[in-house]
Formats: sequence, C-alpha cells, structure tokens
Amino acid sequence: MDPAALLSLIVFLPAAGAVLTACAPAAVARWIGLGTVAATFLLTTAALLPAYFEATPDDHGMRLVTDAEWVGSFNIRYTLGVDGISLPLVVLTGLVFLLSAATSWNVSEKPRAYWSLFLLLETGVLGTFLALDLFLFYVLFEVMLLPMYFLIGVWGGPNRAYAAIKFFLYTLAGSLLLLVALLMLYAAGGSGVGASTFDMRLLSDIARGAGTGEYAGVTIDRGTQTLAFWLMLGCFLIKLPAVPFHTWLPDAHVEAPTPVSMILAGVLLKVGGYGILRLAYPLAPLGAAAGAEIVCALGAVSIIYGALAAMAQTDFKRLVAYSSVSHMGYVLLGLGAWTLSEPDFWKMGFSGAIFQMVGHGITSTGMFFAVGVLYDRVHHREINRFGGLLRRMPIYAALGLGMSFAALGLPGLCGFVGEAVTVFAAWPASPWAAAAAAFGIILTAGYMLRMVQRVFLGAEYVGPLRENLSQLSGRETAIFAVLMALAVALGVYPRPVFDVTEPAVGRLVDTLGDAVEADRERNDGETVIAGAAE
Amino acid sequence: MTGYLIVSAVLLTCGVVCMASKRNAVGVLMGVELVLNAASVNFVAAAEFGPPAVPVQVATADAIGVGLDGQIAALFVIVLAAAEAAVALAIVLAFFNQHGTADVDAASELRG
Amino acid sequence: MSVPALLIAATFLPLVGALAGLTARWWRPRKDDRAAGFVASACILGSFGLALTAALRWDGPEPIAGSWYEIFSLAGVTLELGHHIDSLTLTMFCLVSLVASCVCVFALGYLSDELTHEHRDHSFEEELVRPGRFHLFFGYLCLFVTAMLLLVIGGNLFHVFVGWELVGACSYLLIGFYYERPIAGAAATKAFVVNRIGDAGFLIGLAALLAANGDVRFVSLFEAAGAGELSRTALLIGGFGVLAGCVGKSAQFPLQVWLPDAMAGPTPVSALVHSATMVAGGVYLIGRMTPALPGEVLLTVAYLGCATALIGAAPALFQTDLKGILAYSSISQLGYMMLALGVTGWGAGLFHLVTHAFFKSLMFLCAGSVIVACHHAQDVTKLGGLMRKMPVTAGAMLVGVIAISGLAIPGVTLFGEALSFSGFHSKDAILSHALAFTEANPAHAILFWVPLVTAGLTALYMVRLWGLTFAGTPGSATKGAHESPAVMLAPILILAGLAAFCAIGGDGGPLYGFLTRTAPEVGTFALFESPTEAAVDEAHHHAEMMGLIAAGLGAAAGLALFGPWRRAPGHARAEGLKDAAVVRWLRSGWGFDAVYRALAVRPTLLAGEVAALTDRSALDGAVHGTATLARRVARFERSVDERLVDGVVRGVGRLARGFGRLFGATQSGGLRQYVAALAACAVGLAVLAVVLLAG
Amino acid sequence: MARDWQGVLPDLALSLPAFAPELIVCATIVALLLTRLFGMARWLPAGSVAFGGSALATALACLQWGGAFESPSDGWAGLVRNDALTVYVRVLCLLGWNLTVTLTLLTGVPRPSIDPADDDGPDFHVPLAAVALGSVLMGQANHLLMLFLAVEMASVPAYVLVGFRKGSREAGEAALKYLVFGAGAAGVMMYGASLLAGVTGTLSLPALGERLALIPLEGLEWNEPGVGGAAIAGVVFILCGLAFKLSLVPFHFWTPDAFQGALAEVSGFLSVAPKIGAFALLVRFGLSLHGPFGETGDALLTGLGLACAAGAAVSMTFGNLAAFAQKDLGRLLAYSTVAQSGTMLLGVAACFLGVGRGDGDLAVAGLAGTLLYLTAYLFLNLGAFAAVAIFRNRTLRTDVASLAGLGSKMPWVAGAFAVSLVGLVGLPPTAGFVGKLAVFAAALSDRVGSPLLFAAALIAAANTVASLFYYFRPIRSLYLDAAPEGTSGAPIGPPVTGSERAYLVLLAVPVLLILPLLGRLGALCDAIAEAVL
Repeated sequence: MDPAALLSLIVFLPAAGAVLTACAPAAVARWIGLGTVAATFLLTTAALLPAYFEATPDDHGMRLVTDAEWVGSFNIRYTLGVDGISLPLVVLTGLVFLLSAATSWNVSEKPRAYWSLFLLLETGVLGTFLALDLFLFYVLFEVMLLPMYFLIGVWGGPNRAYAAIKFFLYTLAGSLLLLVALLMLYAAGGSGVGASTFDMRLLSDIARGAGTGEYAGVTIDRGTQTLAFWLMLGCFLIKLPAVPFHTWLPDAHVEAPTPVSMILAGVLLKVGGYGILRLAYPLAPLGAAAGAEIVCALGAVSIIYGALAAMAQTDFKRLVAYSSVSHMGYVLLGLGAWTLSEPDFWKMGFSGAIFQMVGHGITSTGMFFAVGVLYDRVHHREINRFGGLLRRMPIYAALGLGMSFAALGLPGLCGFVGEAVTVFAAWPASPWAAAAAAFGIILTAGYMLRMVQRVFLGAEYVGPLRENLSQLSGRETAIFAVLMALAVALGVYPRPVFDVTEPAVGRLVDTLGDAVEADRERNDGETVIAGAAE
Repeated sequence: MTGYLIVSAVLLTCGVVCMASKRNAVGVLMGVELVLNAASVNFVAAAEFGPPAVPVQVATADAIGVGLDGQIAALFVIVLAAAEAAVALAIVLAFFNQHGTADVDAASELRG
Repeated sequence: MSVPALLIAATFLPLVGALAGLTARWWRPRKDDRAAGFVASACILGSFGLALTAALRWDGPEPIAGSWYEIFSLAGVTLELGHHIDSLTLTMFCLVSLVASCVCVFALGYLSDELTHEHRDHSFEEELVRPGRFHLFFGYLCLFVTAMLLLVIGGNLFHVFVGWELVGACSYLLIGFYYERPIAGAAATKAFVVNRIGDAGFLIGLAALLAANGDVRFVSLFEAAGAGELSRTALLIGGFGVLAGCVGKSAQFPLQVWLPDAMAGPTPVSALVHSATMVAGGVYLIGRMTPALPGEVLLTVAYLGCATALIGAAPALFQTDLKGILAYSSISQLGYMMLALGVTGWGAGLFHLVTHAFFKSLMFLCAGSVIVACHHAQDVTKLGGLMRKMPVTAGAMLVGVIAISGLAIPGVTLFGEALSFSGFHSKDAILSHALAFTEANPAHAILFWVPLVTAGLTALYMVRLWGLTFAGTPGSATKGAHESPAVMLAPILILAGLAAFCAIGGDGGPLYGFLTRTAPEVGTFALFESPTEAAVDEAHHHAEMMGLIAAGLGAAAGLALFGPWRRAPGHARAEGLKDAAVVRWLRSGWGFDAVYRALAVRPTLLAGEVAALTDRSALDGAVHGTATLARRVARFERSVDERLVDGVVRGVGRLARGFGRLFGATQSGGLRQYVAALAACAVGLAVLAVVLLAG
Repeated sequence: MARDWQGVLPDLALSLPAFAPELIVCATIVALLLTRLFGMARWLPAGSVAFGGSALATALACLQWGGAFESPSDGWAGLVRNDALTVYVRVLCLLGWNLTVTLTLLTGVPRPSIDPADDDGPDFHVPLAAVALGSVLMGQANHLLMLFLAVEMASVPAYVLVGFRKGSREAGEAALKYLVFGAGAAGVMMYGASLLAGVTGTLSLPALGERLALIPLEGLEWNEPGVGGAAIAGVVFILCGLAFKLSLVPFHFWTPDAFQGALAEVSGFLSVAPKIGAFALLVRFGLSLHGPFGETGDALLTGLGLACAAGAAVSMTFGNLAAFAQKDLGRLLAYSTVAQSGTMLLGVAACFLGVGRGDGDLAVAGLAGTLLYLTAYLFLNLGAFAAVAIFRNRTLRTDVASLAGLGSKMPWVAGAFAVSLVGLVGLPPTAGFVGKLAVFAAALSDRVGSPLLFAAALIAAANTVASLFYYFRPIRSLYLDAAPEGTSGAPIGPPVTGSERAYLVLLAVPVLLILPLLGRLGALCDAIAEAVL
C-alpha cells in the first residue's frame, strides 16, 4: 500500500464504516462496527508500524506525511503525518476502540446510531492524533464532541442529559479557546508575509524564529505567544482534565455507558496531553517557557486533589473517574518538567508523560471495564455494597485486582513506569511538585486498596441481585486479559514505547530549548543595546 | 436651508413623540407619516439649496446640489408612505378584527 | 555458569513455581492435590542451590555489577534493571532462598487443611465454608520469593525500588490470603499504605539522587559520593528518602504500626515475609547504601533503630497473641539492626539480620506448628503445657528463645567458642559497636543503654512466651494437640540448627567473614566520630559481659514469673498484668494506631471529603452559578423586550408622557416602547457618534 | 439630475441584461396576480407559478456569474451597481426564495382550499416574491433613494407575510408589531438619508465619500453640530434602519414577535434573504463613506468598524442570553438570528476597520468571512425553519417540548434539524463552523492594532459556548428525552414524505459537505471581497 495513503485510510476508514453502518440493517450494525474497528486496529498495527519504521522522517521528524492542497484562500492544507509522539497514541486508540467495541457487543438500543457514532468518534480521535494542519486538527478535534455527546446522552445513565451537555460545554469552551489561539497564531505567523499558514510544522518554526523560505525572519512576538499558550493550555487542561477544570469528567463517566467510558478515559483524555505536546509547546515556546512551572504545579495539584476526591467517593465509577484526574496529573507533571539546564531530564519528562498516557490508557480502560462488568450484572456501583467478589467471580476479581495494582503504580505493571519517570523528571525542574506527586502514591494506594477491600475482598457480596453475579463470559475475559497482558508487558519492558517517542521528544525538546535560548540572546542583545544607549 | 432643517427636525420630533405616545395604531401610523414628511422636507430643501458650508471644489455644477434627485426622492417617499399606509391599515384592520381594538397595547400576547 | 547468571536464574526460578501455583486451577483442578506446592518447593530449593553455588563460586571482595536492560536511557540519565553482586547480595540470596525453602516445605503441611473443596474458616461467627486455596498460596509465596530476590540482586536504587514495591504487593496478597476475614483485608491494606508512606520518601530520594548523579547504580553512586561529586543537598535528600523507605519496609518507628497487624496472614507468611526477609529489606538497603549515606542520616538511623528497639520490646511484654509477641519482637530486633548500621557497625547489623532471620523464622514456624496443633488458637493465655505434647517443637522453640535472647554460658567453651547460639554473637557485635560508638561520642550514650535494657526485655518476653506456651499446665485450647508431621518438623529442625550454629565463631567466624568480605570502609563524618576497629575490639569484652548480664536478668525474671515450675495455666499467669491502663496502652503498641487514626487517617479522609465537596459545591457550583446567572440574565433580557424598555427609555417615556399629557393622553405599553426605544437609540447613537468622531 | 438624455439608451441596454433576474421576479409577481384575475388558478396554481419564476430567476442569476467579475458596471443611471457582490447576493437571495417556495409547496402553505379560485396562493406568493426582489435590490443599491426603496420593498410585503395566518391572533399581533417598528425604522432611515443628502448634496453612494471627505471632522463642537454633525447623524440614522433589517440589538425587538407569530416558512425566509441583502447594503453603504481623499473617511470608517464590533458583541450576547429562556422554537430561532447577525457583523467590522486603517488584507478577510458566513447561514437557517415547519405540520405545536422523542419517530427531519442546529452553533464539520472560522480569523488577526475587535471576537467565542445551551435544547428533546407518556408508539400526523426528506437532505448536504468544497467557496468569497474593495 502506498504509505502516504495509509494515514488517510486509517482516519477515514471508521468514517466510511459509520456511513455504512447507518445505511445497513440494524441487525448487522454491530458486525460492521466491530469489523471496521478491527480493520482499523489492524491498520494501525500491522500496516502502520512497519511502514513507520521503514519511512524516513522529514525535516520535522514526521513520517508518512500526506500533504495536499485544500483551501487555498486560507492556506489550509490536508496534511497528515505521524511521529513518535503520535504513534503510541494512535496504536492505543486502535486498541482501545477495538476492546470497547467488543464491550459494546450487546448494545441493543438503536444499534445503528450507536455504532455510527462510535465509528465517527474513532475517526475524530485518530484524525486528531494524525493531523498536521491546525485547521484539520481543530475540525477533527471537534468531530469528537458530537458523537460523544450523543453516546453519553442517548445511551447513558439516568442523569445523562446533564452529564452530556456538561461534557459538551466544557469541551466546547476549551476548543474555542483553542480556536482563538490558533487563529491568533495563524495571523501572527503570516504577518509581513503573503500567506499565513495552518501548518503546525511551519508555525512551530516561525514561533521560534527559525522559519525558512518565505517565512524566514518572521517571528511571533512574546505577548501573542503568551496569550496563545494560555489559551491552548486552557483547552487542553479541560480536556486532560486538570484541576480545577475537571468536574465534567466524573459526571460524564458516571453517566456514560461502559464502552464510552473506556474510550473517554482511555483515549479522549490523551488528546489533552497530546495537544500540549503538539500544539501548546511548539507553537508558543516562549509562552510555554514561562508557564511550564505552572503546568507542573497543576499536575501536582491534580494528583493530590484527584486522589483525595477519589478517596471520598462511594460510587465505583466516580472513584475511577477521579483516579483518572489524579493519574493524568502525572502527565501534566511530566509535561511541565522543563529543565533547561538538563535537557535529558526534560526529555525524560515528555517521554514519561507520553508513557503515562499510554499506561493510563490501558489501566483506566481496564478499570472502567471492570466497573462495567459489575454494573451489567447487578446494576449498581456502590462500593460499600459489593464485597466477596474474589470468591464469587475469581477470574474477574483477580484481573480486577491486577488492574488496580497497575493503576496504583505497582512496578512491573504499566502504571508505575509513567509515574516514576515523570516524578524523576520533574524533580530537577520543580522539586516541590515532584515531592507532592510522590506523596500522591500514598493516596493512590489508599483509595485503590480501600476500593479493592470493599469490592473484591470480604466474605460475601452484600448488595442486591446476588444471583446475577455470574462468571465472566469468554468475551469479557478476553478483553480484560488483553488489557492485563499489556499492562504487564509494558510494565516489564517499556522500552518499545520510549524508543518510539525518543527521537520525536528529543527533537521537540531541542527546538524548544533553541527557542528559549534564542529569545534569551535576543533579550540580552536588547539589554546591551539599551545599556549602550544610556 | 437651516430653516428647512429646523422645520424637518420639529416634524421628526412630533412624529416620534406621536409614535411613542399614541395608543391607537392608526395614530402611531400617523406619527410615521410625520417622520417621513420630515424627510421629504429635507429632500426638497436639499434639491433647492446646495450643501451648506461645504467648501465647494467639486468640478461639475450639478454636483453642488441634489437637484432633481431630491424632488424625485420626495415623490418616492410620498408614494411609499402611501403604500405602507395601505398595508398598515390592512394589518390594523385584521388586528382590530381579532382583538376588537386597535390599541397597540393590546398587542402584548407574544412573549417568550 | 557465571555468578550473575546463577543468581539471575535463582531469582527467576521461583517464578515458575508462581506460575504453576497461580494457574493450578486449570492444570490441577482437583483441590486435594499438592502438585503446586511441590513445584514451588522444588523451585525455591533449586533457587537456594543456585544461590549457594554462586556463593561458593564467587571469588573475591570485588562486587560484580551489570546491567540487564534499560527502562529509560539518554545520555545524561539512565534507569535500568541490573545486578550488583557482592558478599551481602550472596548472603541475602542464600538466606532468603534457604528460609523460603524451609517455609515452603513447612507450608506443605501447614496448609493441608486447604486441600479441600470445603475449607472451613472458624474465625467467623457463622462458619464460612469456601474452597481451599492451597495452590494459590504457593503461587503467592513463589512470587514473593522472586520479588525479594529481585530486590536483593538489584544493582541500582531504581531496581531496588521495583523489587521493593513488588515485595510490598506480594506481602499484600499474602497478608490478605484469608481475604474473607475483614481483619485480613484491613491489615493488608494498612500494610501496603503504610509502606507506601515510606516509599513516597524513597521515590523522592531516588529522584534527588538520579537528578544529581544521572544514574542510580550503586557503583557509580558510591564513587561519586566518595569523590564528593554529589551535592550535600542531594545526598541528604537521597539519604533521608531512602531511609524513609527503609523505615516503612522494616517497620521502624514511626511506621512500625503495620507489622503487628500483618500477622493476619498465614503463619508461614509471617515467618518468611514479616520476620526474616521482607522486613529485613530496609536494613539491607541501609546497609547497601551505607557508603553514600551522610552522617546525619546514619545518626538518624541509629536513633530510630534505638527507639524502635525499645518501642517494639515493650508491647511484646504484654501481648497475648502468640504471633503478636513475635511480631513486636521482630520490630524490636529490626531496630537493633538499624542501630548497628547507624553506629557504623555495618557488619554487626547485617550479621544480626542473618541470625535473626533464622531464629525468628524458626520461632514463627514453631508458632505455626503450635497453631495447627491447637486448631488455630494462638492466644498464649489459652495455651500452656505443650512441652510434653509437642516436644520437638518446644525444643526448637527453646533454641530460638535462647538465640534471640542472646544467652550464653560464659566460660564454657565448645570447639573453642563460648557456649552460645547465634543471637548471642550478633547481639554482642551490635552492643560492642554501640559501646565503642558511645565511648567515642559520649553525647550519644543513650545509643548503648537503650539496647542494653532492651536486651533484657527481649529475654524476658521471650521466656514469657515460651513459658506460657509450653510450660505449665495445659491450657484450654490445647486439647487434642499433638506433634506436627514430619513435613513441618523437618524445616523446623533445619532452622533450629541454623539458629543455633550459623554464627559460630562470632565475628571471627565464617559467616561474618563472608558477609564482611565486601564491607564498606567506615567513613569519616563531621557529625560524630566513627569508632576505630581497635576500639570496637576493646569494647567487645565489656559489651559481652553487660549484654549477658542484661539478658540473664531478663531471662531470670522471665523464668521466675513464667518458668516451667509455675504450674498454673497460661491465662492465670498472665492475668496479673491484664487490666492496668498502662498495660492496655502498651499492649496496643503504645497507642500509635489511635494517634495515627486521629492525626493522619481521619484528616486525610476529611480532606478527601472536602475535595469532593469542593467539586460538588465550589467548582460545580461556580459552573452552575454561571449557568443560573445566565438564565437569570436571560429572563431579565427577555423581559427587556416586553417591560424593561420601560425602564431603559424611562427618560424618553417620561418625555413622551409629558407630551402625551399635553395631548390629553397618557398611556404606557409594549409596542410604543419599542418605537420609543428605536427613536431613543437612534438619537442616542447619533449623539454618541458625533461626540466620539468629532469631539 | 441634469443627465444627458442621449446616454439613456446605452444605459438601458447595459442595465437590462444585468437586471434580467429582477425582471423575472417582477414578471412572476405579475403572473401571480394574473392567475387570480383570469381564474387560471384552476389549472395553474400560484405555487407552481412562483416556483417556476423563482427557479428561472435563480438560474438566470447563476448564469450571470462570470460577467460581473470581469466588468462591474453601474446600472439604471447609477441607481444600482452591478458587480460581483450584486451577483452573489442575487444568487443567494433568489436561491433562498426558490427554496422557500419549494418548502411551501411541500408543507402545503398556504393551505390549498377546496375552491381553487379562492386560493390564498397569490396572496402569499406575491409578497414573498416582493421580499425577494427587495432583498436583491438591497444587494445592489448604489444610491440613497434606491437604498430606501429596496429596504421598503423588502419590508412592506414582509409585514403582510408575517400577518398571513388569517384569523390567528398571534399573527395579527406579530404583524402589527413588525409593522409599527418597521415603519418607524423606515422613517428614521429616510430622515437620515435626507440629512445626508442635504449635507453632501448628493444621493449617489459613490459620490458620498468624495463629498464627505470635504467635511473636516476636527473642530466640530458637539453643541454646534453643524454640517459634520448632521452628516454623522444622517449616517447613524441610516445605519439604524439597516440595523433594524439585520435585527441587531437594540433594533431587534420585532424579531422574536414576528418570528413567533409568522409561519415557520416565512420566518425562515425573512431571516435569510433580507438579511443577506441588508448585509451587502451595509457593506456598500459603509464603504461609500470612505472617499479616496482625506482623513474624514478613514476616521468615519474606523469609527464605523468599532461601532460594528461593539454592536456585534452586544447583539451576540443579548441574543444568546435571551434565547436561553425561550420555549417556542420560532422565538428561539429568532433570538438565534439576532445572535448570528452579531457574529456576521464582526466580519463587517473587520472589513470597515481594515479599510479605515488601510489594512487591505484585514478588509478582504472580514468581508469574505461575512460572505462565507452568510452562505452557510442561508442553508442553516432555512434548514432549521423547514424542519420546524415539518414538525409543526405533525405535532401542531412549535414549542421545544413538543419535540420530545421525535428523534426516533421522524429520524430524517430530526437529523436535518440537528444538523442545522449544530451548524448554527458553529461546530465542525458543518458549514456554520466554516463561516464562524472565517469571521473569527479576520477579527482575531490583529490583536494589537484593533483590541476592540479582538475583544469582540473573544466575546463571540464565549457566546458560541453559551449558545450551545439553547441550540442543544431541541436536540436534547429530540434524542435524549423520552416521548411523553401515552403518545409513544402512535405515529404523529401523516408520515414524512419522501419529497420532504429530499428537501431536507438537499439543505443538509451543503451544510455537511462544505469542507471538501471550502477551497472553491473561500476563493470565491475572497474574489468577491477583493472586487468590491
């Protein structure tokens, strides 16, 4: 296959599937849905991975770049590409959607609509990770919203309308911040030149004053960068979500059906971290340099706050949702670890953040799946009304226990690597944040084990519908086992992920460092001139 | 010219006050007519007199005043006022038929 | 095979057993099948064999360091798994695998009541019937052994941390083995969380050292620390961080509270995990890190150890639970080890680690034997007089008691050696180091006197334990008790032999010699003066005498109170101390649990509630408030259309009304306000425009 | 008007072909009237005539595409301007008319009576055509008189249309309110035009800037307004009239009442065609103030731009806030059009500011953005009102709550409605997003140079979020809320016909598929903007 077309195929195959599902009879909707998702997964792994490693990166470290004219008047191009930052997330997306689709197998209400929206969502997510053009990115970023709204709103729990609109409002507010920032940068990047550009790669060059060709010498002033950075950060903090923008998450999770929760936690939150790495930092390095410490601090606050709030929850799903807030805090922590003097630690922070995203993608998917399995059977999520599941559903509980350990950051499981690496990386940059994050592991253990104790341990299940507590079906076991196996594999040998991210992260950090350095020199120069003038 | 402008301004004020204070729809419409007439006065005046206080450096003579345009405009205003009045009366009649009154204050049923 | 290869094989061999145990429900679905146990025992024994081979093959004091694979690496920062093999590693390997072998074999017998589909758990009011979990236990056990060996083999701090957490998790699983019992689940959770408090510190220390050094390999850390390349801040944070981890893992003050509760696990677990190996991990790590620890940290270690020794010993005096006594005793003994490490008695501390592992696991296994015999009764007040029913166990226990008390018969020599068991030698080494240290630093005299007193207390509570259990008239729970089967006795006897004779020769013997082959050199510190070797040797004699006197006094008191000649059953003999408030206080472990609950647990939970409440009320409230506000404004806005124009154009309205009065008509109403608003706005805007543009 | 009479014939020859679509509209009106007269209604229903006329006019307008770009010209002795903008507005308005006529045919409005001779058809279609004509004329007015005529042409029939539902109290009241307010606005505007004419001595827009440039703005005292003051007052009064047509706050009061009272088909048309024309007129009028000489024009236009930005911000905010509380779909959409006008005005503001400050890029971007937005808006609003009309035919209600559970009963209509609403929010990949993006891009392009514009764009962004609240209330009713008890299962009204579906799809397709075509459309709007400027 033409490697360039591969990315387009990955992005739009689910959309095609969505159209097909919408037109097909309801009975076969799930077959088409699952088939499409599986095909997409195969594309992201069996086809994309070899192609990725064969391809040679371009000047900006991107591979398999597809570039086509789209909207001439705005200089919008249809540009897709993949690098080490997006590749792990793309693969994760394929996987989580596959597992989630398998979890959705028994959705009986309006299956056609469900599967169409489901597939559309996948297009949005994959496209967001692969887009290199800001306009395309934004469009696909927003394409995620509507399906999510309906998936929560139509197939959700009793309070779904509230949760859905809350999710939508928060995210839309964020995405408009993003839009404003993007348009500002778009305008600023074209000032003095004929054409503004939406190309992330070019814009990032321009932002650090390293534009080439017709953009040579164009820079984006510090004020614009600062404003744009905070706007973009705001968007992604909401998406991530970081305290205090996180309150949409527990509601959305609690009301969303299980597969949607899996996707939301497993993939959608990662868009936040990805956006910071891909947009907020490279497009506004000067603003970012000033704000990195706050990112770090917000990460620490999220970790502690999320964990504390999780500790107070009695709803299983809400607890897991807050644990997501806490765990995504480590992503922020890593992302905020700008150690200018020690670029290696800086790189470690970014790599750790990406790894944490992947790791959390697996553990949170698993945890939400675990909740869903229970909810399917006994139709409640009250932690205090479980118990004894290790006895009643041993396989389920064992896997659930394993997943909980992965989530609380036990070495050998995937949660640990991300947490440890981000804390290590954050230490030189911001010891207090790192220390706070380290203390977060106590709280994490606290609420996780408290949950484990009340749900899995104990003598007997104490809630209603005891007779429904059947063993895991083969399908459920397979989903859970795959997640667990991945958690172990990545925990024991995380190198593959780091190896993939390293060149991209290295390049990113180097360019950011250059930008900050160049700015400092410029300022020094100005000071000297000012001094001379005096 | 100034005199005409003052007259038209007075007419305008009367029209607006009439629109704002008359309870009867027909009265309100008469206010509108007054306003339009104020405009007509201006047009006719403008046709007759050049633009005041403009340091005229424009080449062509006919550009100084509005000329015939003003008078035609006044005519059009009259015509349109008539057309509008016709439509307005029809609507007021319909309203009267439904509400039994031409009191504009009765038109307060549409609320969000 | 090279030494590292042997040890790596030894590390991962038990993993086979773990897999076998965890998957036995599929390949051995029958419940009355010990296959998993046999596989596990074989694996761990094989592990021991490999470790022993490696120890014999190892030639020389030079440590062997190596890297397995990198978790994360860049030019300036490396996180990896790798090994660091020296005499300490090898000793620990042999120790862990040997004790584990014994425990594993013992457990084959101890857990035989799990070999059924209808295991009855008597700890519930209504008897709980559940399928047995024989296989699972061995799975966990092997998993633990792997994790422990992984910890011990670790060539860098990160690797150690990995093992550190893994043993914690295995400990969680093992404590929670009887997860149906609420107490077991709670104890497991408590153990893990308390450990995590220390681990958080560990993580911070790790971060500080990693940031300072770029990697955390022991070799390079020691080199850098020795060469003064690491900043003092990094060393201090690193040192205290690591210490925090060790305090948690080794149940040192102030994090000792989890260990007594951890006795909720099966007794073999207590023997292996919570006395011999895992809890010794903290001591091991302090020992391992000694070359990179600054004086402040060492002194803190000494004082914490000193405090812990006493804090552990006192409650042990009043415990009525067989395993509870042993647990507090473990805390106390671990304090000894820490103390020794702190007063630069590197060899002494680790020496005691080894001997303690043997005699304490011996005692736990004996206790297990008693517990099985007495149908899971472990309250010493209900025991008594078991000497006759279980002579072998009693004898073995006695060996342990003598060993831990550090009793010896001075003057009588056997093979040119004072007639004594292992504990005597190691405790003697510790005391002499402490004495030498206090002589060199008189300000720290307490570091000698407290352990000395504690030595007496140790003898006292141990004799009490033995006396209440085995001597006297039979207690209420001893009906039908009989000696345990050979599968349980064999490991007990092996361990008894080791507890008695492993330390033969004292600090001149082979064990000490091997252990200290790669001993770090005693550094010089600004804070205190390290005693010279000569001073230690000199102190030896005094310390030996004083230690013996203290132990002898304690033992004598114990014999007097609880000796075999006291015929009353245990409960009667223990009764005198039952109800005093101070006794209750001490028995509950100085009330630490209550204090922590009030000062740490409650506030944290409260903070959690506050956070959740903040979410609900403040953050969500703000959002909702905005929404409500918007809705209000909207309603307001809507009424603008119909009514508020009245207000907005009140001025115009008044004007109009004025004119209206003039014309004899005063009204107010909707539509006209529209028009008035229109006119007002038009005029107003015009005026505004003129002002702005022309003014 | 001392014109050279010999120039009349060539002028006529030039103007007539360009004016062909308008002539067709006129012819249609005449034909509609004639059907009634000669009783042809029996075999030639008014709807068909209107449809034929509108289709023909639209087709003709489309055919004029190329010419206007190459050779913009004045027509009718300078009364109208025939350029790219004219053609664009003409196409859009006539298309809107055509689509509305189609919709009325589908939804059966006006209700066919048993006696064809008594048919309401002509009564309905004549004003409809007249509004279309007025809208088209607004897009090309190049003369103050023409401006007034066009606005009245679009307004007066609209009063009739709003009041068309005979015997309906609501409609009567709506029409009366619209009428009174509209008449007032027309009066004010006319007065403004007369002031301007008096001060500058010309009625021709192109000459206006030249004359205004002669008036120095400096030194004007506010208590002595004099000529400059009169000129400014005239401009402001005219703008007030246009703001009325655009239903901008505070001249929007008529909108909710009229849209609630009128038929959804009429509301849809009234919210689209006159608005497109009025925007074109606003741009033309605004630009005419900017002469090639002097600073007066610059200052005027900068001031105008800032005023537009402020007005845009106010309109958006007020429109959105007011829409929150609405329960009636028509009223809700009416407030939505108020807010949407605000957003579109932002582009115009950018355009004016750009011209005033000599920033050509900004001006082009702003105008192109508005045009793009208007195009999207045409389909979005027509689609939304069409869906409302079809729902109304089934449920006989127009409140939000009546939609509960219809998402699954009438999936096509509901889907089309949802698409329109999503587009109105401005979410990708719909056309609404494209319009919003283009406008925002222009408004945000210069943070330092025009902070007010930038701030207005930020307010617009915030408003977009807020608008989600009410745009999604119908969607929520459609899909998330269960059908009310007792009615579930039972079909409501006659099933949705295939042609209705086809119509809705026809409207939804451009909304959804705009992204692939964006390149062409964007280039087109740019070209028009450049041509106008």
